[in-house]
Amino acid sequence: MESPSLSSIQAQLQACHSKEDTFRTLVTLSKTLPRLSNDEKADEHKIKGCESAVWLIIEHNHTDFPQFKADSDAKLMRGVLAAILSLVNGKSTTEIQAMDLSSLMSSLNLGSYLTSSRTNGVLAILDKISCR
Amino acid sequence: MESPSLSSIQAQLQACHSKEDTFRTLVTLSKTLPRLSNDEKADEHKIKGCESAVWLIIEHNHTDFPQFKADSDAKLMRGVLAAILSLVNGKSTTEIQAMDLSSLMSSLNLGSYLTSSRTNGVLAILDKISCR
Amino acid sequence: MFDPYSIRQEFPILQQPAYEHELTYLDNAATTQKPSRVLERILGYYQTANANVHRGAHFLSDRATSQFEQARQTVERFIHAPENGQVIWTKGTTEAINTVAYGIEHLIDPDDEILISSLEHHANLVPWQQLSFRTGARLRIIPFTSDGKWQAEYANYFSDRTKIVACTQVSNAIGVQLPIKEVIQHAKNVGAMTLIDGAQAIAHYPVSVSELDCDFYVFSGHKMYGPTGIGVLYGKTDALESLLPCQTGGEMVLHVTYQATEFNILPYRLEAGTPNIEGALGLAAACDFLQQHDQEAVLKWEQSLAEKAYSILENTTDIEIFSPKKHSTLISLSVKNTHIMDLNGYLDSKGIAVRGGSHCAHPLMAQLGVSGTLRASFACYNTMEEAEHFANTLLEAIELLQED
Amino acid sequence: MFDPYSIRQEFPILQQPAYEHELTYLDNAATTQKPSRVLERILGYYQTANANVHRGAHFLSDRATSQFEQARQTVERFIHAPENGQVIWTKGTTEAINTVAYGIEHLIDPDDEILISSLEHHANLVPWQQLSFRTGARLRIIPFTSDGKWQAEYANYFSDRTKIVACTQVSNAIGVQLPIKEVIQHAKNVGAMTLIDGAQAIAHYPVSVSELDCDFYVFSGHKMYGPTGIGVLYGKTDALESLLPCQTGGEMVLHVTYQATEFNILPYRLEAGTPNIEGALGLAAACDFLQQHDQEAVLKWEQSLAEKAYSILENTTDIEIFSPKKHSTLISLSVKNTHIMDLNGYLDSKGIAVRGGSHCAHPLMAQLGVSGTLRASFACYNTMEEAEHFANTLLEAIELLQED
Ligand SMILES: Cc1ncc(COP(=O)(O)O)c(C=O)c1O
Ligand SMILES: Cc1ncc(COP(=O)(O)O)c(C=O)c1O
Repeated sequence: MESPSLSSIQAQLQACHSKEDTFRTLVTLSKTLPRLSNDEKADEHKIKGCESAVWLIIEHNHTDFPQFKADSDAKLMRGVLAAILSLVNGKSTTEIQAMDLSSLMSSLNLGSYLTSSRTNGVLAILDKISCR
Repeated sequence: MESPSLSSIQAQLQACHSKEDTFRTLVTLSKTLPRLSNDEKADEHKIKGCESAVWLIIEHNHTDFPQFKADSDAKLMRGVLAAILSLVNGKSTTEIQAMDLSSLMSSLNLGSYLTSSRTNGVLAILDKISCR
Repeated sequence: MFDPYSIRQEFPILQQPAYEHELTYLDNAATTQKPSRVLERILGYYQTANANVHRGAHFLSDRATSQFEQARQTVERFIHAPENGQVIWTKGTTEAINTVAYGIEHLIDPDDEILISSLEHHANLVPWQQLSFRTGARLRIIPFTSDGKWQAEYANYFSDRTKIVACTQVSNAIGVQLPIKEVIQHAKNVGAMTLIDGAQAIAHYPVSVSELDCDFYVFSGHKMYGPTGIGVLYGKTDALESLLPCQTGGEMVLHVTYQATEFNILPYRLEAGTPNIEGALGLAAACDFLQQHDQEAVLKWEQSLAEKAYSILENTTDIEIFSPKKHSTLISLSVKNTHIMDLNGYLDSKGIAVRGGSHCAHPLMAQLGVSGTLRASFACYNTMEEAEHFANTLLEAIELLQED
Repeated sequence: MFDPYSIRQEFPILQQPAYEHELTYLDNAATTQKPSRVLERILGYYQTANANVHRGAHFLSDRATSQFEQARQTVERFIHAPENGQVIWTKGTTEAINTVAYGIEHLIDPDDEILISSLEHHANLVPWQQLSFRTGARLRIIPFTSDGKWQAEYANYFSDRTKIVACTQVSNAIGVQLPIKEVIQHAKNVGAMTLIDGAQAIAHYPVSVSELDCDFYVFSGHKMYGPTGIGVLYGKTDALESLLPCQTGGEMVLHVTYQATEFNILPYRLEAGTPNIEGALGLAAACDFLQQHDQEAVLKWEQSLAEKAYSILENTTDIEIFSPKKHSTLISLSVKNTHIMDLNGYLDSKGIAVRGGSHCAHPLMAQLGVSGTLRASFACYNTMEEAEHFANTLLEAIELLQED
């Protein structure tokens, strides 16, 4: 399945008017996130502090445009990861460093899937993504 | 000055209808308590945990009727000591051991001069007096 | 039958919606809600009595001190402490356990052994582990089965090297009761000290520390309808006296010079600094709340809720239930091929609050062979409808999440 | 001029009588009263948001967690912490100091030196003394005069052996401010760590930890219009990271096996167990309360109250005043041939709450040559009439008690 664009993800999440809508949308989004291979799910790529397992890989490939890949064993988290990656994939390191990721995240209407930061470890993910 | 009797002390304290009355009565009572000599105010007779210094001596004199003497550097405490000693002086060890000192104390209408137990160390005094 | 509806009136928080649903609060093993009288006690304290306790000599400090010490006596009576002054106020269970683990360090030799069960919360594990690291003593784990049975001959574990045995009364992760009376007896036979973690028991079971005859018993206010930030370390007088204070400062001293400090008598010796006065009063009010109801009937009710959820779910393929069907006040389970946090998220979206995860018990999760469980835990204010609603919604969630 | 009468409206407790008198509460250095908004914050939390924080994933736990972490940020902003996560919740000042004194033990050598001032509260003395006993390091006392001047050449005290300097910002016993900026500078010159005890400063003075540039700054909620049972350990990130956690258990771990425990990141690493959530929220509300008023004007007012009492009393034979006439928010004194506790008792019988005693500062009392002092300490809600009433009633008490 092709990765949906940021604007499409934004539109889908914005259209959610209840926690149940958001839940279903994230589950749907989770299906768009390509799976990592078992090799890629190595401990070194694991993000600490999440209740679900999260792996995040940043490939630089000698370009200025890092490639982000992520996976989780939980669907909700895969949905959240799909949303996060849509914010940064295709952007240059300089662009990403200039982004205010956490306020961009808030604009995604993910509600409490972001506030309980220690539960889902989203903060740790953003930290790693922000390339600083 | 002669030590007033328990019943006179009880009457005086019972007649107090305000904290100020009790204050003045205790100051008056303090004058009835004989001073200890400097020798008697030895560290071994000092009660721990009082904000004012309190010394308490129990003389057994080979009789079954212990003699209690006490002093303090604070007048309020001397008044309280006069009241306490009136409860036990002249009584035999057996009688004293059978007394429920803390409820007897409560009956003296001393109010909060007893409740803030750690401030004036009354509990520690009663403990030592109760001869157990 | 017991009537939870009248009790609910005392809990204003349960009357509010969660999103567009009614709130179904089934996360009581994490923390309970507080009845109005606990809140009124805190409020009343601040509106009529607040002062620093003990050292003052004025109208308010007399009031505050006597209310504070009465609260201690209320708790002492609540757990049937044999003497006054055996309840030490702590921040919670965790601080109480740490106070003991630090306080007995000076008594521990490198060839001593420290025993805990395999069902412990991290709070009753990590402090002992760190103590064993500091002293060289060996930390040994008594392997209990998940239904609370001795897995091995206890004689293999208890010996004259055993210095202290720390064991939970009820597992927070899987709700099972451990045979603490036996544990305490075995410990006594070898002359070891005992600490019982009552965090999960105190809201449900009548507790008598004099009957148990353990050296230490610990629990948190917030899990028994009381406030956060307050808990209890009960100890036998000589056991408490053997502890080196882990915190020093005001209140816990009698006399201080630059060269030496003389510590105060119990219970103050183990209570450095200004205590959590409102917390102590709130906890005492929570004891009153618990005692005002028929504790036996409440317990039966809570167990019947867990059993109801159990019977709805037990025959579903893919569901594995770790908590006992009977005599548990919670249900704890996992679902094959479905992530706990996804189930948790779906239930939440329907206003149902449960807890998914490892419940601060990583080694127990490893023993069970799961990374976490989903736990619904019941309190006196939960209704049969809520238990059913939880179970049925969980079935819905499984269907939805296993769709593809 | 500043108007305390409108502020008094926020403090219901001040409206009640003490015995048959109006209550005159001048024991604010022991603990302050709480404005309604602090009580409403606690109540509101329990009525709409209560849940255990961090690990949960449901409606209430999201609310509780975000309110709890917002409270942390409120306090961080209040003291101008340079980064987020530098405020650690503790039970109070005492626990905060103990956390540091325990946490740096692994960094202390027997030939190191620990410096404190001669004006410390036991809370900022006994933990360092006990640390020196445990490590063999030398505890050295910088002798300050009672008006806050260096008594000796500082060079005699600060050296490359100095490991940590712990100093109070304001003396609780005699109200004097210490030159903490200089103390911190001298400490930095020799590479020593610094801890400032802000317990008596935080309710009166604007505090910027980034300007002070100390390693640690500690204070209690209950002395700044907040609840009991909550306080703050602020630390620079690397300073906090150097601390070994003195309590272990839930919340402060990332992963636990029987063999090893991986600790969590800051601030959680130093916050074992369920925190005092209501306390944190109440403390944040107290910061809001303080910031809503003109802090400069409040301070001037409080100082003018102390100065008024000072000028009424200063020319009385037998009275010795230990606090400064200006720039103090309290007055601390003794009376020749008259016991502090008797004066205290008389004032109390008139409804005036002050504190008599050694103020948890035995060595300072020895330095002053008294066994205790009588202290009236002022807060934003005290009036000029109260300051005068205190001073005049004290004169009455002296007359009465010196009668014979
Ligand atoms: C200067 C100072 N430091 C420390 C403390 C101890 O504070 P707490 O009892 O709140 O821990 C106090 C309180 O009396 C104080 O005045
Ligand atoms: C069995 C058990 N022990 C200890 C604790 C720790 O309690 P607290 O976080 O209140 O200190 C808990 C709480 O989750 C528990 O369930």
